[in-house]
Amino acid sequence: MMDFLKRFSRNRGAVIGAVILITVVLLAVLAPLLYPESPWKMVQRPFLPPFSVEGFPLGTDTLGRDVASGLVHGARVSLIVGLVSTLVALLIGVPLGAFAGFYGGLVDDGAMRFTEFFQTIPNFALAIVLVAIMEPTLPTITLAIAIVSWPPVARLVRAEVLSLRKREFVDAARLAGLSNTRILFGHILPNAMSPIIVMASLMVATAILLESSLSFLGLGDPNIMSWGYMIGAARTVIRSAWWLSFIPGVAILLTVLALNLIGEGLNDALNPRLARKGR
Amino acid sequence: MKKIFTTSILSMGLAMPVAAQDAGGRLDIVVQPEPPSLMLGLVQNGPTQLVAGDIYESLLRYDTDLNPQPSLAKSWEISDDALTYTFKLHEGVTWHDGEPFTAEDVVFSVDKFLRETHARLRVSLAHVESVTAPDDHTVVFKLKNPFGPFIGVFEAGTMPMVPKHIYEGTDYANNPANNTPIGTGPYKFEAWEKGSYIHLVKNEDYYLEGQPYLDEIYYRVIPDAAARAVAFENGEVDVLPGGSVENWDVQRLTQMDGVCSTGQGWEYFAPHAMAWMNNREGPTADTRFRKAVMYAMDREFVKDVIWNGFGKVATSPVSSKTNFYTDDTIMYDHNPDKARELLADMGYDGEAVRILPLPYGETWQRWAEAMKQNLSEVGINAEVVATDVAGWNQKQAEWDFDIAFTYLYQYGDPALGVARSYLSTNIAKGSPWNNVAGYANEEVDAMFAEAAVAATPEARQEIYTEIQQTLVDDVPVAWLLEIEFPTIYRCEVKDLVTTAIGINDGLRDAWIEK
Amino acid sequence: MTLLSAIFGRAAKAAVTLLLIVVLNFFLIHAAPGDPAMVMAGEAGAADEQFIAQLRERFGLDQPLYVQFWNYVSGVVQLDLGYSYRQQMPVLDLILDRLPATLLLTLTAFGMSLLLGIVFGLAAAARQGRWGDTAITSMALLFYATPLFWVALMAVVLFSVKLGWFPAFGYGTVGADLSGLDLVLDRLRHLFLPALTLGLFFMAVYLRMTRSSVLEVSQMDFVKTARAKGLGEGVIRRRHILRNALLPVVTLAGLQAGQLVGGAVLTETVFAWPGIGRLMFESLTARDYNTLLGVFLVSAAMVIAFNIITDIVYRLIDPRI
Amino acid sequence: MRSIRDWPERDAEMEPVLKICDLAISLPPGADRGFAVQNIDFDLSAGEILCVVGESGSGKSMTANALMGLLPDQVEVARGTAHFEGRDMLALPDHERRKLRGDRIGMIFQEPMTALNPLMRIGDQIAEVFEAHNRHTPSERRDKALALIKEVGLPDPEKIIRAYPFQLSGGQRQRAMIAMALALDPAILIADEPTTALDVTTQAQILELIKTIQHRHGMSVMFITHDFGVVAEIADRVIVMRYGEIVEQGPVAEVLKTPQHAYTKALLEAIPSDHVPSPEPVSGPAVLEVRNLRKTFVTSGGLFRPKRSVTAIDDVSFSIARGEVLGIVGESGSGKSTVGRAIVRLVEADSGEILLDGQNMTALSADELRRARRRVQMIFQDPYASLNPRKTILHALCEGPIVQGVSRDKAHARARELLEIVELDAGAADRYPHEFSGGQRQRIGIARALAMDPDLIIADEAVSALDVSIQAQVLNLLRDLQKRLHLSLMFITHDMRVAAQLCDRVAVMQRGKLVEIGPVAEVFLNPKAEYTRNLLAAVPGTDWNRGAA
Repeated sequence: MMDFLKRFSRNRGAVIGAVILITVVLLAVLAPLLYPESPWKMVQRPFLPPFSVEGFPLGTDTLGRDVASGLVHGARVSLIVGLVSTLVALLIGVPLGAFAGFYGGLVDDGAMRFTEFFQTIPNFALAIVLVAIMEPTLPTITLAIAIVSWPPVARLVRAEVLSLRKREFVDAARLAGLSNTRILFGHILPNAMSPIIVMASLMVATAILLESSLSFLGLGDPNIMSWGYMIGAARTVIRSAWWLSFIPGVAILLTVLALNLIGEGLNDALNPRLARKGR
Repeated sequence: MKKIFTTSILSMGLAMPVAAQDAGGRLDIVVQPEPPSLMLGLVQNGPTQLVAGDIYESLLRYDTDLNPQPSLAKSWEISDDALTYTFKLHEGVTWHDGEPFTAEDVVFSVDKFLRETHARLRVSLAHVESVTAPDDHTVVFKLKNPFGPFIGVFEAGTMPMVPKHIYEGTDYANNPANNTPIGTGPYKFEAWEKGSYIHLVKNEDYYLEGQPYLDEIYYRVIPDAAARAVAFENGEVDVLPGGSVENWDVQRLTQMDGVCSTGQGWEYFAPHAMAWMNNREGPTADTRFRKAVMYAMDREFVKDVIWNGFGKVATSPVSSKTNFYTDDTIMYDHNPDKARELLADMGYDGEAVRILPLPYGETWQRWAEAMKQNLSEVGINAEVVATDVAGWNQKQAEWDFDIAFTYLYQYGDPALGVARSYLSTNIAKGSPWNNVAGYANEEVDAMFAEAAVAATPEARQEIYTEIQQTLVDDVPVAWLLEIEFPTIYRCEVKDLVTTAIGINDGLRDAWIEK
Repeated sequence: MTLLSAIFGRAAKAAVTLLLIVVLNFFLIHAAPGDPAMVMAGEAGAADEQFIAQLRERFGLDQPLYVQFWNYVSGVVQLDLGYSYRQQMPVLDLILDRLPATLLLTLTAFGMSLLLGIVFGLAAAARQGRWGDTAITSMALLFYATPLFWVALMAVVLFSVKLGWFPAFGYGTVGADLSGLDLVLDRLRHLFLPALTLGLFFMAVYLRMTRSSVLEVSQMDFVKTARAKGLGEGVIRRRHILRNALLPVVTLAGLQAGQLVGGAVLTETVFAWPGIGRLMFESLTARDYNTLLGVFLVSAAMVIAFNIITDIVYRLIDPRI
Repeated sequence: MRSIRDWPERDAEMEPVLKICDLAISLPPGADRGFAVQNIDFDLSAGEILCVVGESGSGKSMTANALMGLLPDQVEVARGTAHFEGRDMLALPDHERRKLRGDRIGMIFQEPMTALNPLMRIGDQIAEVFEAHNRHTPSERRDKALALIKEVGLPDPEKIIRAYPFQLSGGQRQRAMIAMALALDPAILIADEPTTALDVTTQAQILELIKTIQHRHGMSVMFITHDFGVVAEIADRVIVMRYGEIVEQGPVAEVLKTPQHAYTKALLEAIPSDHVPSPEPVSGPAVLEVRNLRKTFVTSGGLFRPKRSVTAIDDVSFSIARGEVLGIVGESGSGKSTVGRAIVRLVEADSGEILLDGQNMTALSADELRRARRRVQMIFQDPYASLNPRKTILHALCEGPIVQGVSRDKAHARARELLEIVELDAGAADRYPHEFSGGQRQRIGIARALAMDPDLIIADEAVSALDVSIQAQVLNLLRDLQKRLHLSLMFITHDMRVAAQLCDRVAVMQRGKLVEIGPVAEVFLNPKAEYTRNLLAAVPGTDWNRGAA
């Protein structure tokens, strides 16, 4: 573990990413303390630019709501959507990829056809349709994002399992009389964890982007303040109040950037052999 | 009483600045969203009428005070018993394909075509006993009973004239000619680049000498509101019809040099924003709750911030622009304390209330958010339901809402545009345009029936005043705002809006100053 | 296993996939609340039950779902994608109308992102660890992390409104009646911002992939062999490293095709680009079932075509397959 | 094959082609030592073959790469000179060195599979050498390439020139590499373990080719290898390296016969000698009996790829007595490993019977098989892949027994005991595989097999991946254990000498068939099958070794 932290901290970008992400997480967690009032509350004149009025460092939006409050509360939504949808995508993709890679043959064929099928439908289009059908609420958006994000996981896990199952320690486990499930979950998957973790960190980032894109198209949960919503709502006033789309845009950018940097850091730290090549 | 109007008087009146209009030029107008079809006889939504209003015409137009004006009919007469309407048609009018336009076309359009396809007109046609064409240029409508609003239905969107020689005996909806609409209007259909623009060109054979003035019109499809604003700024488009940019941009754009705007051209429709409140079940079934909602809402804030000061807070089911409006009703001001009192009185238990916003852009979305915030500030547990156009219609038609935003046109007369929302006979699942709230009051039913057929305007006014007083006290729906959709255009465009229907009535009179 | 038979095989598989997509989407879409009659009634501003019933009958929505399904599928098998009652024309015509715009946009974005991604990726790899590398990879990361629509908005404000270099939207200057070179230039000017917006993200993806792939290939034995032959670094990079490094990039590009086509929905909406992405979103809101299904079918076919193209490219580069 | 003694004497006073003085190569900070090599002084004379021998990590390849200017990033020449044709190569600017590479000095590498660009035709890769040095016109280049392909003995040159590397066998690729290195008739050829990855018969051919070419062109060859057999076969002079330094150098006969340095002696002793013992035949009941085993691999390449089938096991029958060690030898692709894996049912045989103490293993259901698996265990080839990197050694040793129903405490106790048996510290139990060296891991692998208390152990190339000195230790351990615990062992190897050391009987396999089986002395000294004879003849350094024994 110490070793891992040391390798991780050797990557300057990863440390920056971690600092940003921790800040975002802190803001999200502390949102109710920092801004106990609802972010929807209309508190001041609309369209206040940042730093123009004491107490509203980021100004107010089209209805006079505090942008800073929205940003902080929005962080919670973005992070929750990112994390939960990634988790769900992993829950679909990992077992599917694992079984496909491990059992091969018809199982593999079936699973991969299924995966390809989902990869053939343009993912954003599918997400839009799913959200429209289920009606946009936080759970449905999260689910829709998960449904369009799992295929790469399945592919990755399958490839990892395919290469791992030929390793001799798997043969050894088999000779020890272990059952297939025990070999798969006890020996193979733990060894596939590091690429999965790296991919997951990137998927969280992608999910945040997807959520914001959906919100932008008006397919967000209207009861929940999210960054994508803030941009979408400010899009029509971009000419007169550019900062209203700029600020949440930067928030998304920084968070996604942080997750990517962390992903790279994890990659370096978890796969030291590749790291030497990559850096 | 006999009313006779002649072309000569009226065209003189209209062409007041006798200064010669400059002919020629091209106008680019935003149309949003892209119309599904240009066949006005089949589809009557806003975008369709915006474009097709140049192609199709009806017998009359209406000035901004809702007085009838000649269009295809050069004069008309209403018998003293108010049962016979006789129209004299212009002579020498031809369809865009060169066929002559005659009274037979009018009879076909009204009695055959529109009776089958036009839901809104069908309501008025129920009062019509017969439509006949004694000669090629005379049409006679005979009514079963006096029907005050009838003179108001001869507008292109309500009663468009369609060519008999093309549609008679065909399956109207699937007639291939629907893709190349043929009317009698000042502009002819030229091309439709789906997703991009609709191109109309001047009708050289138009029956009014020298008109129209413009050479061509491009209706531009630009799906994103911000992009539409940019397009106007860049000079790509010359006219932004009402509602085509978000309100926040309206102010900015109208402040630009050489940009003019007008709020006129909506008098006929008089869009009346309101929120259905489900009278059948949930907290909204309680009048006290509905009143609390009225007091909780800060409608002035909405007008000032969300609508940028455009419009007027609605005080009654009838728009102040429509005939028979009265301000002698209870006034609901923004009074959260009163709202809380009412809620306490009814013993509101915090049951969640679902607000269904109107899925027509950011303005409406913000409005729903503001309402939710207003309601929650007086202790109402409200949440906004996310939905799109289809879902919104479906939920209204299925009564699956507590509060639902909408806006309705008044069509110049309470009998056409108001009564439909409150008549208990008009409660039926399956349509978003009837008495969706489910308000049922026999007295009101009776009064509306009486008012529609009352002989004189004075008599009608009396009944309508009483209706308004009753309704405002019962608050079956929350009236929100008399919407004003300013039309924004470059100042060199003249006579863009000359009627109560605005640019939806066609650009017959518009010209560009050189 | 000639190229031709491989393509044929892919096409056969693709047909099955497409049929499945039709089936899935058919039921998905019909599960959405509301139907086209409802939407049109809503838009009409007035409608009684008779009107809505008429519409439903006209659209064939009064029939049981399985009948509708059967009608649709048997049509699709004969390449008849049905009729769009909303747009009043056959879906196939409607889509063919819009398809060129989408193809132009996605292919340009794809080509541009691939080209720039590879060029910058190579440049970064060549400067590995130095500031040039850091600058390029940071830029890539930035593009990678920025929401597409936000880039679009900012690009419009900057390039179109402030600088006035490029039109903010549209497919061409309307009514300008251009021809020849002028038409091409006009189209290109309109194409620039949307293609840039759509392409930036993918450029970042390909850049990162190219860079790491080049670095990996550079460690391979045959590169050492090439050096041992006395070849110059330029030749080694061009002839030995690049081609081998491109293989994973091509694979990735194929896998990303779905995302590219999906991204077109956003781009086309913001830039008023009259393609099928926008058509999809509009038909979804209008519940224009046939059109929506048609768009899904065609865009899935596009993804498959992209995959086949990348496959062919892969085969052209790699003799082993 | 000729013995070293027949090799013509050379003029020792000959002017060196290459003179290396005080070479030192520094490693990046954080490496396990500061210098890859240091204090390197040696000459390469004209027309001689100089072998540089050492185990992995001795710095022998690093030296060659430094000469070529092909050191990896961050690894640099710290000091020293290398005089070649009047100039110090190490001091030359990059572009001058580039001119030397491929022109005056050619080089070939160990892995023929990866040393050629997979996307380029062989002919182009050869012609590229001319292009790199601006020689000849394109059509001449092609002709020259053809001639070179002929010279290195590749069949059907017209076809080869258009072929891609994947269409060639390992030996053919190595020939193509040699053709490239020869293209401009260099003064020096550096060969970095060029035969290590090849089968023994192919190795013999390539060695022969290098000798012939060296003779014909009068080049100097610097030949890097870890195999003293190869040294004996090819070298004029030898340099022995350890830990980055030269420990001994001299004419081959001297070094092999009378090694001076202790390390050289140890290395030479560690080589399994060709002295074939004649162990007592082991009699008794058969623990394993294999009857008419067959296995054909069919690659279903998908819809449009033609099916290809490879017969891996072709009607193989044999038996192993309790307490006996049966060697299975053969080249790669002979099916020897498949036989091993088929017995433990990691591969399902198509037909035939595998009787373990009379019980037919092939007839077991999945469940029965899981329980029966205990009875046959394997020791694997790759010490780095055979242990799960995420599990402790204790876990590796106990998981099997626990699954088979042994109590946790008992299993743990037994594990510690076994670690002692394989001569590892008992504290090793709680550590992870990456903390151990290759040899130690192989011991753990043995302990793991023993933990299951099996009736038969199959060792599949169990020592092939190890350096020669480690190999000797592990082999000794295996032999000890076998004797002590009276183990039945099936020992699969490609290395005839290793087989000779350990086995009671030997079976020789070729292309899936068992060509010969018998007591070890009989098979090695009196081979009946022609294939066995070829195989034995191809073992490098046979003559020297036999002489030494």
